[in-house]
Amino acid sequence: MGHLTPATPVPKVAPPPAEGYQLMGDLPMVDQPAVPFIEIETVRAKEFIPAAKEAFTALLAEQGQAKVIRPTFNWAGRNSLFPLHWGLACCAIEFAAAFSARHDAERFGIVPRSSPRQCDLMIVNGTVTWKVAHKLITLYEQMPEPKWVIAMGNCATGGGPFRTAYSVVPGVDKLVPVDVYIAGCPPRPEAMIDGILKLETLIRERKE
Amino acid sequence: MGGATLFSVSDTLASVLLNGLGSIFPQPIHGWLTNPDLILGLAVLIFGAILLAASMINTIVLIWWERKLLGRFMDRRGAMHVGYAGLLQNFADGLKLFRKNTFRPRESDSLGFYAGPVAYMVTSLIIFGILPISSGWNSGALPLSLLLALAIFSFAPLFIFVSAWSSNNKYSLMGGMRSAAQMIAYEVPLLLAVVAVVVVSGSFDLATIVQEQQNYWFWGPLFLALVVFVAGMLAEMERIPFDLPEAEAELVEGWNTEYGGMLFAFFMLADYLRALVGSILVVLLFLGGWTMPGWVPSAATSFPLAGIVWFMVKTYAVFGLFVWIRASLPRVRTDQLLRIGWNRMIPLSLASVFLAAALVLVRCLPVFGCLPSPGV
Amino acid sequence: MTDEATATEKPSDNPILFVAKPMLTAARQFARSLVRPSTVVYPFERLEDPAFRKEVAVAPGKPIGVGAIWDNYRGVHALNINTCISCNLCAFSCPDLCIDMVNVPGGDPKHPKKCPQIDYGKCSYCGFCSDACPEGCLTMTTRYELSTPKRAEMIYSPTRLFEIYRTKLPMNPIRLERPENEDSILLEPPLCIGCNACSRDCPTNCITMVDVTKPEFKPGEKQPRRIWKEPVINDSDCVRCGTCISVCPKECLFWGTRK
Amino acid sequence: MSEMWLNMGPQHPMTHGLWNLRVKIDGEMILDCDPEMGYLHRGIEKISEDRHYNEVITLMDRCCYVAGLAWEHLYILAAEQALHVTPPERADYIRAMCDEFQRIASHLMWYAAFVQDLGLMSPFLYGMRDRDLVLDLFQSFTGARMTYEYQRVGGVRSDLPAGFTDRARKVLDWLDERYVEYDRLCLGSTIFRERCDDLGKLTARDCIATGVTGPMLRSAGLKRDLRKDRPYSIYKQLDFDVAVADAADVTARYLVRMEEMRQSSRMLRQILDWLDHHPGPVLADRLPRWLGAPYAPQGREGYLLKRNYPKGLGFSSVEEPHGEAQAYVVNEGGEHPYRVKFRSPVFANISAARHYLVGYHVADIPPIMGSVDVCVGEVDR
Amino acid sequence: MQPDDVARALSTRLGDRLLGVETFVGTAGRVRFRADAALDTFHSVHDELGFRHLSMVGGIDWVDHREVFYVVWSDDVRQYLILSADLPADAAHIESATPVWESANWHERETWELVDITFDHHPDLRHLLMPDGYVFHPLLRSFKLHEPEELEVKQRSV
Repeated sequence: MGHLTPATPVPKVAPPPAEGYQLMGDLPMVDQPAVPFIEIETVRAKEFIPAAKEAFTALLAEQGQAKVIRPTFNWAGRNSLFPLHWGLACCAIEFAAAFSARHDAERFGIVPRSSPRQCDLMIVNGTVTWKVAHKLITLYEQMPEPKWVIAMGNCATGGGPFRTAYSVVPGVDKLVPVDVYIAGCPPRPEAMIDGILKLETLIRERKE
Repeated sequence: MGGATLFSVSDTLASVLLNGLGSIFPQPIHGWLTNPDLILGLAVLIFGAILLAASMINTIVLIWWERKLLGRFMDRRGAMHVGYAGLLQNFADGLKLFRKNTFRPRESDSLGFYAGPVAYMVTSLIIFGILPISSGWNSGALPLSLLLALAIFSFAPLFIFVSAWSSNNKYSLMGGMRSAAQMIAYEVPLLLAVVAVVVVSGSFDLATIVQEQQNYWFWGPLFLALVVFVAGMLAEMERIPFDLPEAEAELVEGWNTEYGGMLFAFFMLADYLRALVGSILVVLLFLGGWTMPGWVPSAATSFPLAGIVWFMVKTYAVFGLFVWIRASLPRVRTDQLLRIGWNRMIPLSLASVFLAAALVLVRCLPVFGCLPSPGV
Repeated sequence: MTDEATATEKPSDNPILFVAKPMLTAARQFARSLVRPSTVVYPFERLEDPAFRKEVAVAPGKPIGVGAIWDNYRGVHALNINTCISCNLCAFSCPDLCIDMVNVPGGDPKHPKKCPQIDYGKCSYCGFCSDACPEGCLTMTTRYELSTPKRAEMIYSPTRLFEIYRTKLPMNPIRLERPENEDSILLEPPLCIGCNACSRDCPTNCITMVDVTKPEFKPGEKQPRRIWKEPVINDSDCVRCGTCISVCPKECLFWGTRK
Repeated sequence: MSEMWLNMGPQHPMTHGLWNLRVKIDGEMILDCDPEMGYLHRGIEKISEDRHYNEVITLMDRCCYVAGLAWEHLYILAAEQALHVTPPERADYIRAMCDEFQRIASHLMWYAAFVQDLGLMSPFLYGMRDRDLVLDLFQSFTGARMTYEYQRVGGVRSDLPAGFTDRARKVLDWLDERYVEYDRLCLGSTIFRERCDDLGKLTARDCIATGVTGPMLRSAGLKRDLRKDRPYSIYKQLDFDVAVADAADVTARYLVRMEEMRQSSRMLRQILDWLDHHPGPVLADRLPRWLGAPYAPQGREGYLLKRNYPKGLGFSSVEEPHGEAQAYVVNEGGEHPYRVKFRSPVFANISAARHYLVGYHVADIPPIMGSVDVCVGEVDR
Repeated sequence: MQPDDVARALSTRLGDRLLGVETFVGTAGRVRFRADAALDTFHSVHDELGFRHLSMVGGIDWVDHREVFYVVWSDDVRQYLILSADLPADAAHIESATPVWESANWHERETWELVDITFDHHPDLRHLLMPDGYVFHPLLRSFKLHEPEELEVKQRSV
């Protein structure tokens, strides 16, 4: 096991003297209550746990993670992207067409799930209005980490032909961080698959 | 039961290991290590590990099999880019879900939320310790193994309901309620259909039932019971057309709406474990288990691997039937499901019991035997 | 009311068939797709590949490529910088305002050439720009893969569009004919000051400045300050872009029908 | 279980779009419902006022994204009336052909979505697969799969490519076989009949009171089809029957839509024959400059006003795949329409949700709403 | 049915509150009526003329006044009829058509929301397309569209 890094001591900041405070020498000294031994040991044990955890993580980070663990999980993550099954506008039809017999996105392990809890990819397929914006953010927050967002089509990218309208969010990247933009109005199913493949190359180089 | 069983293999393995280890040490420790109880315990552990690995791998391959089959039914290819023909796809899915963030909705009940999936998974796994896969699979001389298997099998909806209730979601709750209703409706005909098998074979022991089918498989004479059993099994496995608890169209994902990450993987895996158990039960009860027409029984016993392979081929074929049904039928509604269960399935299963009794009485079983037996 | 109903008769319930009919149909499909499913294995097989289309079109019972003609697919644009005349028509016909005319590097630094730069985050691929292009230098190709991790990369400069032009992708062959009774640009002579702006900025050089005779002025009469030249527009060369109208300082050019 | 309100949407597999169905349930029974729309309101009517007449077409494709060409036709008819333009006959035929192919494509999309709601998995794939063939046809003459931008005021953008009609006939032959297969998968299955019969009943009287049109109205036994009753374009010349059923339930709607696809095939064969034998121009030749050609040169502001272009009102109504769509275009002499107003059939069909949902089970919501064929784009506009 | 027939049938009940029936190509005519005669017009069009199907309600903002129009359809004559009334811009309100045609409900909600025409005695006049609390009426001519302002782009935190 590597060296144990001590837990960072919490610096004790003396309270700033209040306005008009005067030191008075004749105040009686108050005895500090003695801390029981067991309590001290408990504190030490409590400190040990995060320290050990950190050391263990550091060990993994130094040796195993870079070569084995991270590539493995990246491989798994990029080969089974579950997009959220929801349709916003026109692109949703092409999104559905990508799972049809001809294009068959399931070849790459892409299976749409209806519940955001089970998804790791949100494909924003259509125009996002201000009315639906907070629901989109909720859905995004309900997805567990690690998660990705694809802005599919021009409406999600920047509002598209409707960006001047009073009710449209000019691009979903104003609401959630976007990883890949797919241009097209709407993009062909092949273009959508191509976007997901591009996201997979991003995940392959992921360093986290 | 002669020949080498899997349990005897692991027993031998354990004794060799412990004897070898014990020979290093001086007497008192040597005595402790070569204690027969310890050997037996280790043997059980090894046996369990083998079972666990076998069932897990089989389940994952089963998912692959379903995806590929469904793909062809739907005029597409299914998973094909991860590994050879997509064989590694499900391993990637599992690893990814393992890596995902684990979380719990704030308003949910902590104990039920975590314990539900685990218990669901465990009860599905336990059944594998009972099922004889081949004549040489385990010693499994439990006289009531069939009843035990079915009893454990019917635990699951309870845990589904617990996890559905504790995840504090309206959709989950409705899924859980449906699941409970479905369990009650389909447990009875399922058991009655099994009674027909028991009447004919005269035993509750799965291994004995299979050996009874050495000459003729039961699906010919007990066709009615087979139909009832398959329908009930579909309902128990919660697959289309009886997949109401997770009906995707109206209840978002049913009772696992709020589950993600590893807990969701538990659910997924346990679902397919149950599908595997269901297929295995169909094979055991109606399709002759590991017996093969034209095979001398002693040959199968002495070479269990061939029996296992033959058994798995049958199991996967039965599962293919389930996939076929899934590909071509819509799902039924709750009240229709219950009506089918109470009004049609139970009379049918009762009829099958009477039929089986009549068959036994008139001793005309070999007439209906679908496969001629060389032995008799 | 429903005497001649065409769809009223429901197929009779056949309890014997029960669930067999749909299952048999699915099984037939299963057998058919065992030979070759309809799937186009996308990154490896592409529908825009004519050879592949021919292959799948003849596959039994799979008319995948029958309807598809890809020549006039509206994908990403290709721009031939050399023939572009900077007439601005594409930018003005764009309903989404995604085309900017930007300077192209090279050429005369004082009068840089302007060519369209397209923002594919806004473009709706309607093809109005390529329809409007009088020289046929802005066309649409069959390329549709435009995904990128950065929003800024979706803006295609003229040079980048020219690179697409040089890859020789199949391009949209549709050329719209101009309407016969097109309006011409007319001149209101008294307003003209002969400033040469229209002639200088005309992308097709179809405006020539000709001398007009200077009228006799009576002494004391206010003499207009102008150059004694007037534009003459060659209608057959004119692409009707309207640049002259927009640059005219005195608003003496206007649309109209030439008698 | 006591009564509770359940929010189905905006993200819900049943909705097929972006809307929220609030249902009040007691156990599994529906007591009340309240659809909540507007999650996809993009202000198309407002944006249209800032665009010139041909540029509005790009919005029409996105307004109803499963029936883009039908909506283009709708808008073009109103705009042509407001602008006093007549298209050549061949363009009219091509538009009618677009309409009918679009009806097939839209109904195939409906079929796919509807059976998926019922839990049928493979027909979803079959429907989408066969829809792709129709989209291929569209792509071959418009250049896009879903957003066509094909029709123009005074005609259509370009003529059909060579060999198009043969390809179209091949696809029609293929589809005719598939309709039989679809019926086998759905009507042939007892479970389907048990689920869909007597479900989501909406009588003809209720239909008229709530403004429901299209296949839902025809499934209630009312034989109303604008193509017969108020023949626009060239529908007078075509020979076809109106698909009607009288059960007014989900099965009846299924039957009507399937029959409509067959009738569309029948019409298309007639149209394709006509197109084979009558070449000609596809864009009116005497067009005001700003309308026919897609040019929009500089200095365009106030162009038509300066020339005293006659004002006008345009009203059109077409039988869109979902029902009767209407457009109202006000031309005040500018190059932008002064006001564009659309009537979406699905808008009325959803507003009647209380009539056909209350009293059924929660599990019935997906098939009933599936049989309504929701397209949120045109509801919210 | 011709515009004259419509005018004859309506004038008995409406009198001078009927401002005229214009020819409108493709429909039976365009009835112009005074806003205070709304319910009478709806009733007579629905009951006497037999236009039982309301297709569309819409509003137009002519800057000095507003116009509300209704499109109705009759299954007997198989024709459309357009009803239209002018309302003053500062007090644009008209009687709701919901007692006559139930389908007017959502159409009137939408018209109120977008063009700011209030429908009196409407059972449920609240927002339909825009979120609750939206105070503007976007389809008024005074409401201008513009290019969206630049908002901050969200970045991934890790």
